Amino acid sequence: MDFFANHILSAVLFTPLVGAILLLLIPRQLELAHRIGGNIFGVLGFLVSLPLVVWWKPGVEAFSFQENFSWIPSIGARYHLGIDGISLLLVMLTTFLGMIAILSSWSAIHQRTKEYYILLLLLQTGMIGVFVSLDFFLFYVFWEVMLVPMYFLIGVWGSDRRLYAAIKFFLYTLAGSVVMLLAILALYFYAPVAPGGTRTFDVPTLLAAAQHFSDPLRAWLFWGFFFAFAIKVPMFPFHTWLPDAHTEAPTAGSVILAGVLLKMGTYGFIRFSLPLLPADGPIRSNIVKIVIVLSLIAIVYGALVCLMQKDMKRLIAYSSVSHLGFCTLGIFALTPNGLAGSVLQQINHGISTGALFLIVGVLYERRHTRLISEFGGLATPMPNFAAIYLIISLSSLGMPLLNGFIGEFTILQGAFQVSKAWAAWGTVGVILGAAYLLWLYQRVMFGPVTLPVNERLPDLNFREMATLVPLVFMAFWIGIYPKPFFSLIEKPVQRIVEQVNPNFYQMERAKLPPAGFPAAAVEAK
Amino acid sequence: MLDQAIFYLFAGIAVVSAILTVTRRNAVHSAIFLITALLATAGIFLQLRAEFLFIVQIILYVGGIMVLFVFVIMLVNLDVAVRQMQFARQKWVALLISLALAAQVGLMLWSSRKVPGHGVPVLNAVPADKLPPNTEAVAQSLFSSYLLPFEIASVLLLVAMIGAVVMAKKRT
Amino acid sequence: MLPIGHYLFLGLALFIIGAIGVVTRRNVIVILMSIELILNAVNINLVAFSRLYGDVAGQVFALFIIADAAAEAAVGLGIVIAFFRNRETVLEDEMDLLKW
Amino acid sequence: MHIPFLRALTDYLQGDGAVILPEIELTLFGLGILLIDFTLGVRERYLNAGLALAGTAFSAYTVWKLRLPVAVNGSLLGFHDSVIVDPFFLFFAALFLSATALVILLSVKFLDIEQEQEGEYYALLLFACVGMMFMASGFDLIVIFLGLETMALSFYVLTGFLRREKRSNEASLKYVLLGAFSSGILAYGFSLLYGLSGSTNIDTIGETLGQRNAFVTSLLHNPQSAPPQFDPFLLQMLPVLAFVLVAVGLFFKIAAVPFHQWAPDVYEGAPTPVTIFVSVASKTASFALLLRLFLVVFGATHVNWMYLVAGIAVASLTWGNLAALTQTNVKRLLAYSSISHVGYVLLGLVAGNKTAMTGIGYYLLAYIFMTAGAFAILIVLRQKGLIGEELEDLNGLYQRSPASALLLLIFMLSLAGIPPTAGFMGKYFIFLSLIETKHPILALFAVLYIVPALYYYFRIVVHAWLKAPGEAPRPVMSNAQAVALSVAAFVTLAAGLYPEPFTRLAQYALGR
Amino acid sequence: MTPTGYFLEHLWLIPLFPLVTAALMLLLGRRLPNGAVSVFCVGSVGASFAFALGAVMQLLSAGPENRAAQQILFEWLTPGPMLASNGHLVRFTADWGYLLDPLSCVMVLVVTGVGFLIHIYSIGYMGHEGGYYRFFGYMNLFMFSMLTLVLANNMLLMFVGWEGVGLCSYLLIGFYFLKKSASDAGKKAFIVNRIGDAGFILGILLTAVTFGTIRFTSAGLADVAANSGILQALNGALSAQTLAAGAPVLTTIALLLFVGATGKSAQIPLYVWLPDAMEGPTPVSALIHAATMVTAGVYMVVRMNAIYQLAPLAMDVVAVVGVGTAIFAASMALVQNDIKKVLAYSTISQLGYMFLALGAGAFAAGIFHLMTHAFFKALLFLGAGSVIHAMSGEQDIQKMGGLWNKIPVTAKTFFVATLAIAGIPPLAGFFSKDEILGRAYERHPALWVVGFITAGMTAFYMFRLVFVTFFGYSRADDHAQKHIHESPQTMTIPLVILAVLSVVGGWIGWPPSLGGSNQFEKFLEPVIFSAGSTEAAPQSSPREYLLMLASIAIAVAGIWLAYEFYRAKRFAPELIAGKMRGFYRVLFHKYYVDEIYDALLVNRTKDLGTLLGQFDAKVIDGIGVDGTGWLARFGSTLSMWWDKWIIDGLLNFGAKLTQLLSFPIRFLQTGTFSTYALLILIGLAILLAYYQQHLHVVLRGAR
Repeated sequence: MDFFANHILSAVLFTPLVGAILLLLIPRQLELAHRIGGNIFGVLGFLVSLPLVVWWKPGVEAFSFQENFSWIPSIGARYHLGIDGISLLLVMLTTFLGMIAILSSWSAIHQRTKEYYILLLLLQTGMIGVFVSLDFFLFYVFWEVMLVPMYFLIGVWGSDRRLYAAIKFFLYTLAGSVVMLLAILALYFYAPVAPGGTRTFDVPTLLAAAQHFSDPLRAWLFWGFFFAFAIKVPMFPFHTWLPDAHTEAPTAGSVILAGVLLKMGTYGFIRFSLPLLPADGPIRSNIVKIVIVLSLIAIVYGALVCLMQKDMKRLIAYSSVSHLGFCTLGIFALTPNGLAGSVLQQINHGISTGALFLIVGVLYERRHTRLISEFGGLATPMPNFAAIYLIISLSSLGMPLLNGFIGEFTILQGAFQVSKAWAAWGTVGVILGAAYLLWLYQRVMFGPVTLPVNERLPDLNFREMATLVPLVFMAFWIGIYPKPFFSLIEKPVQRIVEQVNPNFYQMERAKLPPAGFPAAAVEAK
Repeated sequence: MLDQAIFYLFAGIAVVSAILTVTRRNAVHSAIFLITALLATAGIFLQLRAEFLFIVQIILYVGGIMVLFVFVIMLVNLDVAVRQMQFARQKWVALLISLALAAQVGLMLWSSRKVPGHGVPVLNAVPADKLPPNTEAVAQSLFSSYLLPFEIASVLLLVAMIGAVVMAKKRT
Repeated sequence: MLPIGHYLFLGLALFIIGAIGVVTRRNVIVILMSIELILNAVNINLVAFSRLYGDVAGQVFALFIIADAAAEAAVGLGIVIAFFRNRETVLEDEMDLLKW
Repeated sequence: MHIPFLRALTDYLQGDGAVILPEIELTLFGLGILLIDFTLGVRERYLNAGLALAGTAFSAYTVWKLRLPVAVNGSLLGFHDSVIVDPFFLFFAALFLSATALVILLSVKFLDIEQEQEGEYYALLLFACVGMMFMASGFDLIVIFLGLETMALSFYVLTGFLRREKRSNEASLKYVLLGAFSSGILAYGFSLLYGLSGSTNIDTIGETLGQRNAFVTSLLHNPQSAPPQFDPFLLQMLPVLAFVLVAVGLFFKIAAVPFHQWAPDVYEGAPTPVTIFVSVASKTASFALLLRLFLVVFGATHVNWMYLVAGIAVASLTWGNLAALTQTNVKRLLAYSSISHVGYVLLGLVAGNKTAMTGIGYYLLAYIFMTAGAFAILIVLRQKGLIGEELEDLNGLYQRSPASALLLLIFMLSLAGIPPTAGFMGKYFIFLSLIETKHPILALFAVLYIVPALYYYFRIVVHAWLKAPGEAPRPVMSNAQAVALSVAAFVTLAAGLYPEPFTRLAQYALGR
Repeated sequence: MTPTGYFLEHLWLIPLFPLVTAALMLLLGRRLPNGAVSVFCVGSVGASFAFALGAVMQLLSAGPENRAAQQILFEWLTPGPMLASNGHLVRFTADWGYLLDPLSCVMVLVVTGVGFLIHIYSIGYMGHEGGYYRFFGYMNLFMFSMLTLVLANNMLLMFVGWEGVGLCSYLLIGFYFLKKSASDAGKKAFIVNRIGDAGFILGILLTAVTFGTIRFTSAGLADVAANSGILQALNGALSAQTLAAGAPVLTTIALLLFVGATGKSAQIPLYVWLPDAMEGPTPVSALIHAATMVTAGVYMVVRMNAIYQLAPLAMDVVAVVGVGTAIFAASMALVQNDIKKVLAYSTISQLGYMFLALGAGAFAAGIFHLMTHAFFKALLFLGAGSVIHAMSGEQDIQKMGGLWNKIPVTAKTFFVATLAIAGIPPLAGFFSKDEILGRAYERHPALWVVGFITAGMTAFYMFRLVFVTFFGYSRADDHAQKHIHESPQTMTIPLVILAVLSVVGGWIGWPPSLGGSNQFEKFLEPVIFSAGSTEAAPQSSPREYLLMLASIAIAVAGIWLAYEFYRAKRFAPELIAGKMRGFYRVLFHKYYVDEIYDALLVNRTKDLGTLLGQFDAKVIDGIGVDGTGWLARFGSTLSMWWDKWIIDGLLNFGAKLTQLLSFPIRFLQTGTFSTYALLILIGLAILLAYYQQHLHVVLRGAR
């Protein structure tokens, strides 16, 4: 038990891997065994990650549950794990969505079941690894490893243009990450070495060292990392792999893709890119301007493109572009609210969009098409489905008391403190979000049943409920009582802002008036 | 003086017959001219006081290799080959490029003649009478400092032998 | 001996002629002969230098190069024969099975 | 013992013989194979393979023992300094031996299928290995040249070993003609080197060239120090000529653009085990030689020829990667990919610092095993009546034989340089060295070429994993093949997951 | 001392009741019998009405100066420190708390009271509809949101209610979701509102950074200093001279919030959704689109009146927009034939009145009119519903007529409501409208003129409605004729109660000039910010009487005109319509505003979407991705056919050259081997040349 407590992160990281290896040993004929085994390990992965929350204490040091073992001493790469509030949330999201994704594919997958579950579990390990590793080398390894199972998930179990989509996804991401590799190496090389000491890939050390780099160098490093993350997020000009990948991927694949993979980009921005920003000055302000403008374009652009989509999955994919635009906007506002909102919005997006993909998956399993025109009036045959779908749409379009609103509002607040115009553009996205999501909902659910095929569609069965209801629950929780989440990420966010944007805290460092000011105002009345 | 005469004589023969070697349509003629060129080279060796090599050149090349060539030429039916075109269709470009290369290298050698000793460390050769008796010297170094190459050469020749046998062996 | 330049030029001439043979002839046997010419050029260089330095290392090298020439010729001709058996030709541009 | 012969023998083996003992053993085993081959019936021919394996094993053991004296006194010289045994040699010898062993293991069944189960084949393998070892250990131009030729000749023959195969004949004929031509060029360069230094010992040559270079630089700084006819530029003429000739000869052997064009044809035409041997062993040996010469002989002028090599490297990367994109024959595709790998290693040579050397060592090590593995899959595919070299032949390999499909995936990932595989680590060191030596643009080139590379490697993967199987038979893996494959896969993965020992090894060999 | 008491401490129960029943309905309502559904839902609303009453009573027990009860349940949104515009760092919090002060008293009573009546009415009206449980579930959800809106103690929570009511209106408009027009209308309503909401959010954000808090006031809190409100912060800023009246930031806030108000309260330019919203069931129109939701904007502006009063410019905008909307909508109402459409436009116009009042600084009057309007407009809608019910679903008044005796209760109550809205004393409408007009005059006579004309138009179209619907001979087809019947009691009783309210409801605001003491205004006094200069100027009473008479006169005139047209038929309206056909058509097509919006905004947006989608497919993918792929493939083909194209090209060139030099050349295909060999030579040459040149540069330092 004590051992478990000391190696909790490794346990979380490798549980799915163990599962994959065990499934490897089961002969492929026993499809049911694979299904059950896969689900067991999906749930197990989540359960194992629960202690992280239970034992979590906002520690004084930046990262908790650290594990640090020697791996490749000759180049200074170590097996160094650790999480702060942000990564904790993302890890939980990963295990949670992973469990749901695995459950969701019970009846969707009929061929190569064995490999399917193995790959899902491998993917799980890869993604968790990205979020927990505190060693650049380890991080990069996980970052790349995770591509392969995703490639196969799309390529084997995807729909018609899967090969194109899969390789597009792979090449796009790879192109970004190899540049990141260079940036990592440069960081590794330019970081000063203690006399007699060896070079290291340790993330905190290197990022601390980066603070003393010259501005141009930091700018170069920033751009080096930027492409990898921007492609992953994806930001505006690099987003075109996303619709294809989403559209072709199997449901679970899309859920993971939208729910977790995209977050790697934003996570990378928060964890690595921000500390590399040059010190306050023209270079930095230019960089921030560029990124922000890209985010705003993404917000409006993605929303607008959604309006013309004929394919549900494609529409949702583009909506992800818009939502992730919010996340990046919040990140590069460099204010506590923006960052906190962005982190929360990542979780929200994982929940809402994941659920949306599940919903499309439900329809796809019944009709084997994703064309909006193929549906219509489904509210009559499938009332429960209609209800859940409505709630999810609302959460995605930022209805108060649902998760989306909290994130968007906080982000807008964070951006507003820097520039009113940014927030104003953001609200355009909010408006359009309502437009395309409700329009989609209306076209799919409302009106008379247009096609005879749709008249007899069965409503959600128990398993599908089991996949969707937890997400709905989470949506309401975050929407109504987000305080625990905020308190979780407050410390790390503050740490980051203090590091990146120190003069934010310059003003009134000493006292934080509770709310409203000046305190004198009260007796002035 | 005599040296020069000998050198230019043999050099001229060598070059001319080399040219003829690569230009004759008939492979047999090429072989003949190759032999001539090799013999001329042997003459150059002699002029360079390398008697042993002179002998080896004549015996091994002229006696051995060329016989092999002629033998093979006879083996592959010749008359067909002669009637076919003898030069690749790119010959002019090839010629152009080769000559360009020749000019390039030649220029390098020519320009480096300004440097004392033509760019080679020693300025002028050891006088001929100071030279050790050639064959002994060769034997000396061959079996002392170049013993290992000698051993490797045996392996090399063995490989060549096996190879020739494997390749030329009638198919089983 | 004459200034080393003479020998260098002679070697160069033979080398280039051999090269020309290699790149212009179609008959692989003649191509092999041209290669012999190239090796011969090398020998001239070596012997000239060895004369210049007054040590026999160059001559020994030349000796081994002759041996190598012999070996190459043997193997090469053997391969030519094998090729000829299969293809009834000795023209290099009829080696056209393997191409882009 | 009082038998003088034995006394002599033991003396010899304590003295000079010690440094060439591995080669001696291999040669003896080769001769042994040739001897017993006649006595063996057609059914027992596989014993040759056993014998050859034993030979490599003995030789490997000797190499392993040799590390002790090397550890004691840096390096061992023998035969009047014409051969050296140092970590460099030990490392490469180990590589050659393991490559040879892999090839032997993979050859047995293949030759049975081809009905060419001959003793000479294995003998030639061993002799080729001997040649390579002399290339790595030779410290004298003559030794090096002879070693090179021994290897080359064996390869010419091995390439044409399937005498009934038209493509095999053709490949070997092209190979022998071009090879002879290139070694002619190399020999010409060697002759100039000899002329420049009056010695065939590469150490001496290196010193002389170094002095000349120093003299030239001193001339540059104070031109008055020497009579005017000592023009620094003209002084470098012959060295330049020598360098370029030698370089071209070696670039040809490692198949760097634009001297690469024999490689695809030979790879495609040669029997697949020999393809492995050519692409893996001969390339590594040529690299060993290239490193030795460039660092020892031309080390002084590194700054001068650095960019020349860089140009060759970028050309190889570009051409290799682009040409591979549209190949349909797997062997040919891998040939072009191997050309691009040459580009990466040469980039390491451009950087030329400690990291780069480690990287080159690591890269070659990884390259041997992953390439061997990739080709080995094709050998496994080779069945009676199925060549199995086209991409279509791989279709549905996953359904036909999941294990080999998985291995194929691993090798492809490693070749493309995706962690955690050996290929990535090799690239890692190269990139790092480029950054350390301030060549960011080159580094960017090198890194971005991973993307097209992944594309064509995954064309293979797509055929093996995502395409429906035709009526092709299920490939059956012989034990020897299984052993070879698992060794290759193990190294590929181990060197990616736990690179520490391999890194140390590479550093031990080159990183100094 | 702050008022206390059970009800005040359990304010949160008021919205909770409907929420619980709503959840119940939506989760397992399908399994419940209609009876149970109605008991639960109507009961819950009744309960919250009762609690609201109790709470108000306990509040009234306190003295006027500290009539405010506020309780914070928990901190809802705490995103951490926020950088306020004055350079302070504040720990921004939006708490989940309820505030009951005179203003919210009025609202909560109106909402729960009218809502309760409408719920009762719905039992009868929706009795035969499918999805009964769904309807009541949505209605209760709406009640919850509306109560959250009016009881919220901070802007963000108010926004929650704000969005909630929007959502419910979306669901309820689209209640007959099988009708495309219905779901379209719902969508339209939601999205148009969303545009307003964008402004609202920005307003909230600006308020937050300006004042560091979004709590309305700290009044009624235990620890006032700890968590102050906008009011306190504003005062502090004023006293600290960091803010002055008319400061641009205040104007911006006011205008942004007003954008939100125009959306929710259907003012120009965002009113277009309301007429379409009539697709919903009539009780919905009564509750949401007449009595409660659409007045949210008014309520919000009054809530923030402190800021508005310090932003005169914004006040002007509000007034102008209000009065403009009033007359605009009224003019459209003149010619409508759909009974509910007429009421819808009249609603818009009345809302315009309210905003006119607010703009004129008469916040109390605005709220007063809001309340009375809630009474009679709800009554009108319910009456209309009853008519439609009687006419078995017919909504076109041209197909009605002569209903006066057939459905007496409906007709009479409807008539009362009509009188009230027309502003005939002493009915409720008179007092509120008259006060508004009076204050408008003080603000600017022009405002008064427009409002005055609008009053006349109102009287006209309302009576037109009455006459055409209830009098004359019936124009309905006989199938409908047979079914005409008075509605059940569940529907008529609310009508009667509302009728009574429409009569007496206005008396609490009996103006001093008529011997009354405007209790209502006094009651609202505490919540109206008094720092501003807008002191109610002592008005010379003769002018007040004049204005009063004038408004009565115009109302009567309107009624008379309507009588002449539609009852006595002395002139045929067709003639008028014929005389100014163009104008008539414009009116009839509601000024083509919808069409214009579609043409200018909606379709263009969709086109943009299509365009950008194309951009993705063609440009980014086309050039960016596939382009590079193509390049790579091209490059590979290039190098693949290097032999053929480059070498051979070279050869051919050489051949041509030599041909020109008249050398006979025979064309044969290239020899691969010699090509390779030649390439080696070329490479050799190139390397030599390069290296030589390089050294030349290095050693001769030249070129």
